[in-house]
Amino acid sequence: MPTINIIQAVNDALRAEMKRDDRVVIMGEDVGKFGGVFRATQGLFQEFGSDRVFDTPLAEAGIIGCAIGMALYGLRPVPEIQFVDFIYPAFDQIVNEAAKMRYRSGGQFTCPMVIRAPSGGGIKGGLYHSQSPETYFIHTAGLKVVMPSNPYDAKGLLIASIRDDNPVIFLEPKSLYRAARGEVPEEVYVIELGKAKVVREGEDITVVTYGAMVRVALEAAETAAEEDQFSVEVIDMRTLLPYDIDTVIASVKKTSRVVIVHEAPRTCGFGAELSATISEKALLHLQAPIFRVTGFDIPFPYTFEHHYLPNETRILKALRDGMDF
Amino acid sequence: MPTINIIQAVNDALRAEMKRDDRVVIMGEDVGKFGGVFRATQGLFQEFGSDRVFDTPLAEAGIIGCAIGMALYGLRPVPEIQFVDFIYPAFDQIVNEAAKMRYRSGGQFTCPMVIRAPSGGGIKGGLYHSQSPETYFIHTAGLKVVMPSNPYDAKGLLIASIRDDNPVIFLEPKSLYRAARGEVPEEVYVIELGKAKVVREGEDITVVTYGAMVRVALEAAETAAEEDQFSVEVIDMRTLLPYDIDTVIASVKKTSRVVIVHEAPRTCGFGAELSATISEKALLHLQAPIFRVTGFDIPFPYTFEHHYLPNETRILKALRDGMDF
Amino acid sequence: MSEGLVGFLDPEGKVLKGQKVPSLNRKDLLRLYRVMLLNRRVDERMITLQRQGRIGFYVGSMGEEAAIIGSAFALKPKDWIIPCYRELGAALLRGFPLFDLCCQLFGNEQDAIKGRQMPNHYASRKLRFGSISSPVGNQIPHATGIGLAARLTGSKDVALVYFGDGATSEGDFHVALNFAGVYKTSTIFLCRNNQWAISVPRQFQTASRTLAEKATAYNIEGVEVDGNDILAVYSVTREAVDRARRGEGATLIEAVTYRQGGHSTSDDPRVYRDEKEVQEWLKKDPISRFKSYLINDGAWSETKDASLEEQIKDEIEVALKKAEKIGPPCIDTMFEDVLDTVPWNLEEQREELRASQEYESVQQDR
Amino acid sequence: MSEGLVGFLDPEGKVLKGQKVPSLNRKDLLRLYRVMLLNRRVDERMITLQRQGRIGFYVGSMGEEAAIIGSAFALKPKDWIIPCYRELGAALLRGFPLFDLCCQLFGNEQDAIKGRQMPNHYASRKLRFGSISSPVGNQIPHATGIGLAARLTGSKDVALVYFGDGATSEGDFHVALNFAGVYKTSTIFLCRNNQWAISVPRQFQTASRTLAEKATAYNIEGVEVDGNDILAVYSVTREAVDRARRGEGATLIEAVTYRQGGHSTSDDPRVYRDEKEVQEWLKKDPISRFKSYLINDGAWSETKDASLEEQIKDEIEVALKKAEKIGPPCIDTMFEDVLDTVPWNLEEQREELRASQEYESVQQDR
Ligand SMILES: Cc1ncc(C[n+]2csc(CCOP(=O)(O)OP(=O)(O)O)c2C)c(N)n1
Ligand SMILES: Cc1ncc(C[n+]2csc(CCOP(=O)(O)OP(=O)(O)O)c2C)c(N)n1
Ligand SMILES: [Mg+2]
Ligand SMILES: [Mg+2]
Repeated sequence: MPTINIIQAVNDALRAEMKRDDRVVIMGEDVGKFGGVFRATQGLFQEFGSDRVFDTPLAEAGIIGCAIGMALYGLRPVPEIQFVDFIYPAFDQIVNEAAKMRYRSGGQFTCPMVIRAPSGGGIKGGLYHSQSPETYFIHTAGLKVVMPSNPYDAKGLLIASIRDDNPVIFLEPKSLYRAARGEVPEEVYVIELGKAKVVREGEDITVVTYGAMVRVALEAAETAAEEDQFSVEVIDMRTLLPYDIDTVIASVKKTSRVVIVHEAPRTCGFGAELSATISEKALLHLQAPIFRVTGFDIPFPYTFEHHYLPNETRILKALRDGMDF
Repeated sequence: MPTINIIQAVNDALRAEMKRDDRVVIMGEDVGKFGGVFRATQGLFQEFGSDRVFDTPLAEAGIIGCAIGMALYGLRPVPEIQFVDFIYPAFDQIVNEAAKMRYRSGGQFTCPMVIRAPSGGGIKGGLYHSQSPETYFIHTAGLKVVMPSNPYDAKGLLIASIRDDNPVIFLEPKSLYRAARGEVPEEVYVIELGKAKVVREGEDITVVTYGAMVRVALEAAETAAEEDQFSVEVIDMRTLLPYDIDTVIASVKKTSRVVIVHEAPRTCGFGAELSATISEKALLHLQAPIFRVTGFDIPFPYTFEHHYLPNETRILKALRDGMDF
Repeated sequence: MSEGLVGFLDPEGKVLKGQKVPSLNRKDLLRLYRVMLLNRRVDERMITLQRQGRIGFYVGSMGEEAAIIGSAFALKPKDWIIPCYRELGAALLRGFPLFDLCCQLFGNEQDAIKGRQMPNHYASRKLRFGSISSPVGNQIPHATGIGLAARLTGSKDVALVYFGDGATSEGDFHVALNFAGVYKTSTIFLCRNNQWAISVPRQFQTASRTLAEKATAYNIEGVEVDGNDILAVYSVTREAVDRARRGEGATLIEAVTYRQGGHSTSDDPRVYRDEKEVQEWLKKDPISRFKSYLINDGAWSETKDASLEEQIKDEIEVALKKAEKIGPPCIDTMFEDVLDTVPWNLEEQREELRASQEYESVQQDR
Repeated sequence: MSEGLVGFLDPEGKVLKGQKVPSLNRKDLLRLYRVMLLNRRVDERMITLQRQGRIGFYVGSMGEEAAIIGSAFALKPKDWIIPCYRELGAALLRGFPLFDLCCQLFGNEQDAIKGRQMPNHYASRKLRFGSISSPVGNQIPHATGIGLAARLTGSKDVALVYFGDGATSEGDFHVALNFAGVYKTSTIFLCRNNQWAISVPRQFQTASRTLAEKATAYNIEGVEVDGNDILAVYSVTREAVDRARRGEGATLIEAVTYRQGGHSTSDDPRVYRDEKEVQEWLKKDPISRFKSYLINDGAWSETKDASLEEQIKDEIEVALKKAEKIGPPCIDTMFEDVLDTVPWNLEEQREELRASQEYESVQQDR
């Protein structure tokens, strides 16, 4: 099995699905000849031609608005938003149109499409190349929201997203694009949406996280095992909407302690939902308050990006606080 | 003291601030000669002229984008978005520009403005005239978010918002526009932002809510008092960001049981944040799980609007479940 | 960009000097007339119904029937229509049943969209008539996307999208036309310039001399047509459709017309607009103009008209009566179609609602 | 809409037949030249710095100096500049200190924006030079708002906003120009058409013949100017400013120019564009052209030029050296300026961060 990174896994998945299904069409700023600013679509224009992979004018509302029309017509567009920080001009198209099309038409019209966008911090991008806006989409009924943490999942989840009949926001942790490497089968495979994965089994406390924070959580878990001799279970949510409540609750019932970790700002972040729901469903199993280790409620800063992002120390501290409670 | 409704209170506040401060300018679709589709700006065009109150072309991004420029220049724009459901074309201007202007310029530039918008259901408006999107703004650092539940608060909060130096999203519960009436002083007064109000004192269980749900919660509280002989404290949050944690926690410590009520969809709604934060700060005081009574995670439906909206029964049931736990 | 307003008929329905009307056979002419009249009578009836409190809301298209029906008539059934909210005429022309309309207005159990939207927000996949939504202008890029998808897949289908003068101000208008220009999509942008966006008159919407000339900015065709002259509207749309099918790209058509009524049943235009203006435009009414043309032409008569009126009235009453009897959809449907399958959170919430309803009835029985 | 491209100088800096250059005194001419050269040398230096890993990112404006500096020169100091991210020249012309620039590039403690943004995203309230942000085009409506506010308050201030050819595709471009047309705001829309939006060439950005002609859609003035001819850019902008001050409304200026370098230091244009095209445009370089003009005119010489080069080099090194020594801002500043005061949640989070840092150092001491 070749060892590849997330960008290559994304590229792989796109190529595979374009081969399998000629309704799949890629569009976005600089995705054509250039292959995308992160090179996720590299070689696809050359392989599939300008009717399947094409550059768009610089207008996110146009990209998503057109993609909706294309999906209505029967295509399977996979638009790229160059950075998720620039998705807001298309926000109306996503939340008022794509997300509500099936419902409002009584199921007559649907918008299957995958909106791919690099997300999150860690590349010294400051306010506008680092945002983690998943809450905006998780709060929007009618969407699915997916975020892989490694190349294997990236490929399987992206293929599943393209085959899914709903509009999917596919967030790619850009700090891991080249940093996360792993073995990925050359064959096509699917990772079912809506299923979390226990990426580290543990008995004493559960970390619920996703995206780039999975690695950081795993490191903290290792340290805790070595230095403190307690055992941390780490759950990678993978799909954020609809999310896998069963896996989370099963783990909480086992460990009875929870730390939630994400890059996005805290207030009304996905951690809030997880915390509230865990309390609703498993309050009597909890032996400690649920801790949230998250980005702060500020715009994403440039110089202090590594103070903004949850790091091993902050997670470890929460784990120990949770254990000591 | 005259008895007026929320529309009149809003109109009152706007007039008072326009008289006091000639930097205050009103703009929006149909707000001029017509006085707004809900008549909130009625008479202001006639009184202050077209340089202070004017209709805009039909483009929310233009309304907010221009208002930002006007605020940078030194005016105090109070743009109206006709229904908050139509705010999304301006989403980028709000979250990427207005909310981040102060931070990203190191405090050099600011965007004081109040974006007024009718919000919520109850008028048979279906998917696009009923939304409660406050989460999108509560999750956005750099904004304040305000929502009154009665005419007295509407006037005082709106005046405070106009005088505030930050961009404020001022959500008006449209189902109460004419339905909620109350005594309102003719004089100018201010209700400090960031302060919740205990609108009903109680000992046994706390309801945290805001906007149109305050009334419904109060009715449920009365019923509980009569039929079940337990005493419900009801908190009207009034400001949703930054919200008044002290009032909430003080009440929870007293009652040790909590029900959160809002119209907005549940997943990542403001209730999730309240629930998570209450658990973090007062877990050991809680005698029951925190219950959320909210709109469902679906687009706002037309025929079943009254099944979608939290009603007295659903709140009462949660109160009793909370008490019985 | 074509120059000047295209028009064939004068307000009395006489062919203007030097103009040649498109050659349509009598059957088609009468079909057009019938749909126009039906559209008008449905609008009037439903506005009354709203006043009686039997439906919650209604948006009529009085005065704009020629712009709507004439343009839709230029399409083939396989072509797509992406509507705004005033294009009942286009739906009726395609065969959207009055009964289905009424069910939608009541939001009842037979409503194809399951009572989910406000009145006038119907949809018909079968008729390739898009799903109406309320946000102004955000449907326009969808038609660009459809026109693009057609081109990419080698089909000859075109998309016709409707919107008002107000919608030209939205960013979505701009991006839609710009993409259409770049990709030469098979899209017809039909702007019903009815002079008003609720209370805002056309001249405060944009400073441009005409709306059609905005086409220049995208290097697509722009045409200004007398929107109260159904033959002229049909003719320019037909040309645009033919151009699109030949792969020559998109067209912006400005149909100059007038919103005779209020914006919707929630609106009272007397507050903001001059009754004299309305009276002037009533003289140019598209239906009476076309009727005169047909009578002048020998294709129609007052007697026939009277019996058509009767027929239409009956049709409407039959549909209404049948629809009004039908109850609401099953409450469970409220949780369906959010996604293709019902996720766990909605299953739970459906149970929660059921439980609260049972609870309510138990409470009431106490 | 004016017809044709305005230009005074040929690529060798000779005045074109039949053209009259604007009468500027020598001091102004040399000031313009100085700022252009400074701009170019700063860009080159900072790109090297980025390659050395001493700053994280840089966006240069090589080739576009005439478009940027010529237009800014048409303003009074009280007028507003709303920048995109390539207008260092306009900031320098206004007196933005090199030291301040360097502090921003390092995001250090003396950075006026407290290390919060990527390099090149400075702001100066004092200079009425707006806060740079990254999203393309969303600054354009701000300039409409400023131009409108000026009009509403009876001031003669104008706003000049910069953006690229790519930005004309965004909805915000459309709404900004449309509002400007309706309200006749005192706004100059300066489009640097540098032929590329990252890898997307101008002709795939929009099908319109020129970008200037998009002005028609809003009934504002539209002018196309040789963006590599600083005197022509100054002249058309000056006319636009005068028109605005007379209350005659907004102007769209398309400055036709070229992005000689990569989009930014993150980009490698060789992957997508033809080196021949670059070479053609290098012949039209705005700085060497203006230098030739000045030398022809007797206002400048190679000797003076050499000493100016030295001066500039020193200036840059001094500023750089001083700035590079300064440490990062105080971490607490991270939580300031979100709102006018620090709310409770940020106070808690500040404490949380402090606690975790203490925790970390305790851990390390263990
Ligand atoms: C994005 C958005 N903003 C505002 C509204 C409220 N609104 C509904 S219709 C309308 C006027 C539309 O005018 P126009 O486009 O000319 O269409 P017409 O109603 O005249 O057919 C407005 C402002 C809306 N529905 N959507
Ligand atoms: C809304 C938005 N979309 C995408 C981007 C990514 N991006 C940054 S610059 C750029 C190209 C801009 O081209 P143009 O407007 O011509 O300006 P230029 O860089 O050529 O000066 C793109 C696509 C962005 N910053 N903002
Ligand atoms: Mg109109
Ligand atoms: Mg460019």
